[in-house]
Amino acid sequence: MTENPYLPRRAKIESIKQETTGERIIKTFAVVIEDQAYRERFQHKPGQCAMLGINGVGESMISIASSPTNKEFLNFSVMKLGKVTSAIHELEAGDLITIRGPYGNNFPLDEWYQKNIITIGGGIGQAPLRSIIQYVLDKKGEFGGLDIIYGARTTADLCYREDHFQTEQSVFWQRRNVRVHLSIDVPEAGWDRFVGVVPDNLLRLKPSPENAIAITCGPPVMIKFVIKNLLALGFKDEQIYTTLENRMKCGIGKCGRCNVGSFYVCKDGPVFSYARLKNLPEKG
Amino acid sequence: MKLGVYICHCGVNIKANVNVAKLTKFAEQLPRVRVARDYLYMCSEPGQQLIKKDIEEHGLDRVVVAACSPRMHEITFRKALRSAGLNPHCLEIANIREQCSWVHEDRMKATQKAQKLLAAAVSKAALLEPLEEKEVEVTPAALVVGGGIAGIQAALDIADTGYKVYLVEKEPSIGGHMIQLDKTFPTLDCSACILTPKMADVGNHPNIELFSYSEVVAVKGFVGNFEVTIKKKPRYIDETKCNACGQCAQYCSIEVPDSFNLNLSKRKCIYIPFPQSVPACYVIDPDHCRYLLTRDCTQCLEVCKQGTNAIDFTQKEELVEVKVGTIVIATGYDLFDVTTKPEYGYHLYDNVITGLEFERLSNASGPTTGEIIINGKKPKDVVFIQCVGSRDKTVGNEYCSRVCCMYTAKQAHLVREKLPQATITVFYMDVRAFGKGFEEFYDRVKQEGVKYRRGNPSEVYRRGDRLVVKAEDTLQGELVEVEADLVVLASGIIPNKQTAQIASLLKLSQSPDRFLLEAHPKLRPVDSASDGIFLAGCCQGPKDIPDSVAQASAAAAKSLIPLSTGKVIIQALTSFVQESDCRGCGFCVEACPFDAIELREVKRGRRVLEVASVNEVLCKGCGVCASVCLSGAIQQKSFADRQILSMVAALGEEYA
Amino acid sequence: MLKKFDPNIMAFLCNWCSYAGADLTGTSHFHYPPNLKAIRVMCTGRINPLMVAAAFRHGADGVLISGCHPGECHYMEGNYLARRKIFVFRNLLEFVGINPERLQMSWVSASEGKKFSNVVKEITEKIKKLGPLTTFDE
Amino acid sequence: MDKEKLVNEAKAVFSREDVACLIGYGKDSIGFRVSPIFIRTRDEADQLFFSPLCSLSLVNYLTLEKGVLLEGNKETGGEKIAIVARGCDSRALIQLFAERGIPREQVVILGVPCRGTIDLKKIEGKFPDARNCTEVTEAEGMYYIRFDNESHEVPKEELLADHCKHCAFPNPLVYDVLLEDLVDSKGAAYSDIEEMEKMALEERHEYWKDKFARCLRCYACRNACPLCYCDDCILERVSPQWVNRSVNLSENLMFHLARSYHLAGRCAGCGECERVCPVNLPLMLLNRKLEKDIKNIFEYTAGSNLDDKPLFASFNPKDPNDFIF
Amino acid sequence: MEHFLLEKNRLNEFLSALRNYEVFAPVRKVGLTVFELITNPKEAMLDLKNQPQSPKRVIFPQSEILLVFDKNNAAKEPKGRVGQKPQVVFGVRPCDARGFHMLDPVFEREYPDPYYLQKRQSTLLVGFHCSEPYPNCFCTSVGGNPSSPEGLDILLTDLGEQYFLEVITSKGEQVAKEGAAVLSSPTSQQQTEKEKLSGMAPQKIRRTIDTEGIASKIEKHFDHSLWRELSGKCISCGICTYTCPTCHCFDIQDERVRGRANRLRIWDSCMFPEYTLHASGHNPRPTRTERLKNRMYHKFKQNIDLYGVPGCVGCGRCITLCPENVDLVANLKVIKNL
Repeated sequence: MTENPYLPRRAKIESIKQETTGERIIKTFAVVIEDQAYRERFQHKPGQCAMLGINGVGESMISIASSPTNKEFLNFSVMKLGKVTSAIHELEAGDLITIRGPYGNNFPLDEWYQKNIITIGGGIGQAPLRSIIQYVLDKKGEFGGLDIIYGARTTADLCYREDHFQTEQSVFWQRRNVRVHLSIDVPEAGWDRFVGVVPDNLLRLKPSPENAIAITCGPPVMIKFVIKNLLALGFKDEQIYTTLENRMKCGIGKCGRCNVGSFYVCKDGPVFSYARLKNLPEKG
Repeated sequence: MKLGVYICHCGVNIKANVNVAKLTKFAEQLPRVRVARDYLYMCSEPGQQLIKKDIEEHGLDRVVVAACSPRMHEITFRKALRSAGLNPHCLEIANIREQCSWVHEDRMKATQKAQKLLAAAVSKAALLEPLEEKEVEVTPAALVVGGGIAGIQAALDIADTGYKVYLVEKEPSIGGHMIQLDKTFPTLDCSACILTPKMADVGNHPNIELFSYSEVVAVKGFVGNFEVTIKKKPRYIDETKCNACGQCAQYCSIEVPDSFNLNLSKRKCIYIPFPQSVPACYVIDPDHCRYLLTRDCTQCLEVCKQGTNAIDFTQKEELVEVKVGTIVIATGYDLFDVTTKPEYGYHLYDNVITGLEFERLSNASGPTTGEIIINGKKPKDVVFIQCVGSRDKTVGNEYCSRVCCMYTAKQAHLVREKLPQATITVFYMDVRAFGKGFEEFYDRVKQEGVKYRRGNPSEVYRRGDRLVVKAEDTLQGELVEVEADLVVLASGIIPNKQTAQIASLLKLSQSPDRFLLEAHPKLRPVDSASDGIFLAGCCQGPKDIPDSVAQASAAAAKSLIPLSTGKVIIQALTSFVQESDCRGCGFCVEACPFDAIELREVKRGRRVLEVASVNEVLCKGCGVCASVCLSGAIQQKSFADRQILSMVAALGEEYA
Repeated sequence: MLKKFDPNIMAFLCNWCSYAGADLTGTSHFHYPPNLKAIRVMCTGRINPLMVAAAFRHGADGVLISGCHPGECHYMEGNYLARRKIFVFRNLLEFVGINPERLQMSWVSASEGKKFSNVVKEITEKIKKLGPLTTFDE
Repeated sequence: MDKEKLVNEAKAVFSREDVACLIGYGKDSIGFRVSPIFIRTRDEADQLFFSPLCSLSLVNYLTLEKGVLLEGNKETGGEKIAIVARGCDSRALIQLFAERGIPREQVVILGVPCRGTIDLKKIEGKFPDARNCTEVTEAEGMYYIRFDNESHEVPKEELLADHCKHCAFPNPLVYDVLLEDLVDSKGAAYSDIEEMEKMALEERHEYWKDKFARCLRCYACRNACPLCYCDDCILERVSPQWVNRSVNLSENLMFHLARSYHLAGRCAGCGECERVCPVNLPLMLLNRKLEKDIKNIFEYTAGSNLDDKPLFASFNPKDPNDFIF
Repeated sequence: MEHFLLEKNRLNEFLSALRNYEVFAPVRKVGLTVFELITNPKEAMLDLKNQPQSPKRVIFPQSEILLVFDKNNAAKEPKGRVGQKPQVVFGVRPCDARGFHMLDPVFEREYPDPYYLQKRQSTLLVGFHCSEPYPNCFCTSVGGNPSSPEGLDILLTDLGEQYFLEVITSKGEQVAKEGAAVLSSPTSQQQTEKEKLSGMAPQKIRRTIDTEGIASKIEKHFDHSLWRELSGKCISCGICTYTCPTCHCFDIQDERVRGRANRLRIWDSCMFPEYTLHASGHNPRPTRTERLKNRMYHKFKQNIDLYGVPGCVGCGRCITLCPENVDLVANLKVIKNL
């Protein structure tokens, strides 16, 4: 008989980092799959997700926030929202969690050789982008420039703050055309970077569409305006990518609920080029 | 989430019947538990230290103590948590002593039960939320409602401590019923003589603002921050000018029954209730004054113009707002209406009088200057009937009025003193002489030749020019008829007729006897169920003078607590509303015994909806609201549905 | 071998009267069967009959709700409100064929330690006679 | 009922009041079926009709989707909803008004005195092949049924919906327009409940076990109920989880105990829960059992008086006490 | 495949002969016909007219344990899933048999679902030629036929005193072998009779809709205001989806009662608002309009995209059982005429 796709594997939480202290708390978990065979089989690509779970509580589909180039552990940034994510937030380093996956499609990195990458993220939406950012940084020779545009409501809501600040200030990365553009929605004392919503920051920065790929992820309304602005900046449909998020239960295209048009986000997504997305009847 | 579990041996109290070692092992494997320890006395200093150390070292988020009842040491352990930097409400106690080791003999079964109790506590603990105990500032002033002895005492005690007191009395003078009394039992001091100095103190006290001839008409707010509206009735006399010279009354041509003397005499239409009135200020009876009714008499006005010119017919009813932190209710009592017992003939015969009427009759300042004269004659045979309107189901008063036995004895004594030849008979059901010096006084009166006959008279009727009291003497077992020319009915005490009104004004409850209900009959006898409102004197139930004074001082002391600390702590176990779940049906508003919930408008999309909103200061944390909410929107902190359900689920599992 | 039926009884006790009364039972060392396990609530008025149903579903064979005597509620009327709800819910239980005796209510004051132990004994006996509640087994 | 009068009154409502939508009954295209229809303009009112086939209650549409209909008609700007309401519906409306589920002034009630309605399952069972132009009228205890050029007479008792048999409130208790003369009402009768009560406890247990085991938990009973209108039903929440998602006897029983308890002192007796049930659960027995007890013991009738305090937010010191130790 | 004849009065013997199987058949329970495991052939209710629920639940139960958690919360597959006795479902309507055909690719493709597939593979479907369709049947409009053997292993046709028994699959052949003792060969006359009945069957279907081009219409008019009108009556209950032979949506929940902790899958319904509700509170399908539209989209567009056929077998249950008369066929016609 074939393998039971619902059977999760145990993974150990190596470390936990609380990313945000705002209204919505986000923690990033570094986990390592216990079973060696499964660990080796678990080969993900940027953009993919996995089912994290706690036996007896439930499962939740979470984007993988680390790059496959990181062989030590997998990162998951989890926002405390429902029953399962709340329970995950209660866990401590050393605790066990369950995992199955990886699920879904991924960014077509092979097609992006030597292209300039622009990531445009908002809030927890930076999690799947972090996977590709780390990947591009690790394989810098394969890509052109990297512009990381990221914003949150307040500084307390910014994820991966230290990472971003470090990259921003690093002369090493500046020389290699890696730029970080952070923003917050409302002014705060001591913030000398952009204040305003992410789509506005994008318009201000005016990245060139030439030889570029723009990837955006964030709240639905942000994505909507980012795409609008990208098109206004001259990006073609095929140059724009986003990841969708729907409620999921099975992760394997059977339970039905995550469909967008005729696609299941869990298995046919979450990555959609705008060329594909714009033909879908529902847009979340 | 990291939990610590602490299991107490309580010497041998728990250990003897519960396998503590097994319980500790069991605790270790419960979900989220990081540390589980047992100790000889968890409540001891080293025991608490154990908990504190773990909180600091392991970074525990929640603590479960399995020990004695939370009613014993919840506060102790909360303090320990607080001192270790953990919110004191992150504590759950499993009661394995009072409700386990002490009540079960089978050690194995007791241990099994302890496991369940512990598992339930652990599962609830994981869901506990840190709670804040909020504080509100207190207005440093008190309101005392009622200017009888209780109100006077409470007002003086509070004012003497240095706080502002607003004293509201509905009559033109303070003094209450006590000022009407002659002598007091059992010591026979003159009532007015001991009261008037206190009344004068009230009048002169810099911290007391007296609102006589006034009523409280509205109370808003809550403990620490009440807003009170007082209605001042017009006296038609300027209080600041009147020097009580009395000229006006001499010129006033209208005479009306004197209510202070229970209508046994007359007074003028412009009057001072009694000579020692406080404030010492005249008042015009608006129901009879010719000027006010028909404007055809200005006698008093004219004479006063020549003096202090205090009369002011332009006075209007006035509403005054005051802010206070606490309220003492001392609205006193009314007398039982003896006409509801027609068999005693009060309404037919002039020589059937009430106890209070006797007081005026016997009082040197009364209508007869203290001589006991009825219908122009000194009575030869006097009969007292006790328990008129008390302990009487037929009139709906099952309670004992507590003062009638003794005031009857006192009055019998006064009759004996003033009419040495008279025969005196007292009809009684039981003589309740329970107070200090009471029994001795009762003995003395009996020895003075007062005849006590046990029996409840059935009828008082006229035979010739005399009255006959008919009763069954239940000791002798015979029907007796006693002739009398004065019958005194020891009318009982009933709640002030305005009690229901006061209760609804202040959201207080009444007990079945219609007196105001105290928060707890034993432990909180002067508190009302509403925080910051205290009860003194007969509004809470029949009392004699010393009891009223004692309760008044107690109420004053209680009401001084928030005033002197300057803040009140709002207990943390209040209800709270998850607004997005609330459908605004108002069931909780209707169910709340404390009117602590109101509906508030919020916008949801295009619609303006109402949602419930809890006033945490008024909320007492009973959780009644949460149980009537259909959408689960209103919950009680630390007793939320999910927390209670988690305990239910844990108690339902079987543990090895 | 048939296991002897040892009923699981859950109780909801109000903090001020019945929980205190149960504590007094302990301090007085009156014994009662260990089948009953108490959950403390501030007032019986807090209890939603659905908690009773939940107790049955989670394995209770019987449920006791105990509070202050009428007129003695710490919160003035919580026990009256509880009584009405529990009365209706008992009727509902009976109507769907669950013996209403499985849901008991008592008034136990803080001073009635003896009464509490008697109530527990009596309810335990009753539930033992009724046998396990199997309706919610599935 | 006289269709013309209904239509004219409905049109008059549109002329008189600021109505965004009128919810009434319309004939469905097939068989005996009647559908709720939503009339938005005066002219559409011609589609309205009323007959003994109108067994469904329309009141739940007032609160559906957070009262979406109440948001008014963006085109016409109307703010009120008009609704055709029978006796039981009017009770539901009173209860809704009392619970502030919807403001009275936002509803225009076209009251219909009701002689009882037909159980669709019964009439479809009798005439499964009826397709077109079905029409049912009532006279003297008989239903006169016409369809596909056939006509039949059936005694009323055979087709009457069960909950209508015991109806004590055939006349609307609240209305703005009364569409017909009031009809006689019989007063409450609970013979069915009393029968059930006579059964042995075990017998009743078996009866309900069999029933509840069939429940699909489709939530139609809840969704059709005019008084189940929480945006987010607590019985579907996961924290606290009163009822698990599993569909089995235990969870189904939890669900139905909770559902009927939540309707105690609130159920208007419209019978929707029972009518919509795809597995024929006699849910009105539960509702009516509670209604009966509450009426007899607490002298309380849901949806009869706007000013009544909620049943469980009030008490009488003399409430039954003899079941308590 | 082979044809047999089964005397009606020997049907019970035939069923009894299937002792190696667990036999599911329609039984009458509390006024309702449902498919259940029978122990006595006499329990079977062969009234095909009254099946408000399809036999879907025999293979895809409404609640099914996926995983069992032990004391240490380790996940295990439930016992008894492997090595089950083979099952026979007796009395299946041809439309419902096609329903399984619709479910198969969902559970087979990409991530094969062992729970469904094991049961599916060990279950044999014995169907009946449907001679008396429901008033709301429209199977012929969605590629079905009242006498279609599609999805069945054995098809019976009622000839009055006998059943004409057609073996459709090799699985069916096995059953025919086990019951061979009570089977005989049909005469050619009976063969003709059977064919005549099959030929007549489609005419008995009274509701029809030409589904040609519906998919593109749904897509084209996805944002049309008409959807709002179509969904006005809907009360968001789960009747249409729970009685549908092709609906397969499910929820996965961990439940813990009395120490028993399981991960279950439980039917879910796209008609419920919670179905797509994000934990954040955002709901991509917040109203009945989006949900009803999605259901029709799924059945008549997505299913065609994914599997080449509409995800509907025309059994008509969703129409018959809808308490508010939301009529799929009528709605399709509205869309079609846009």
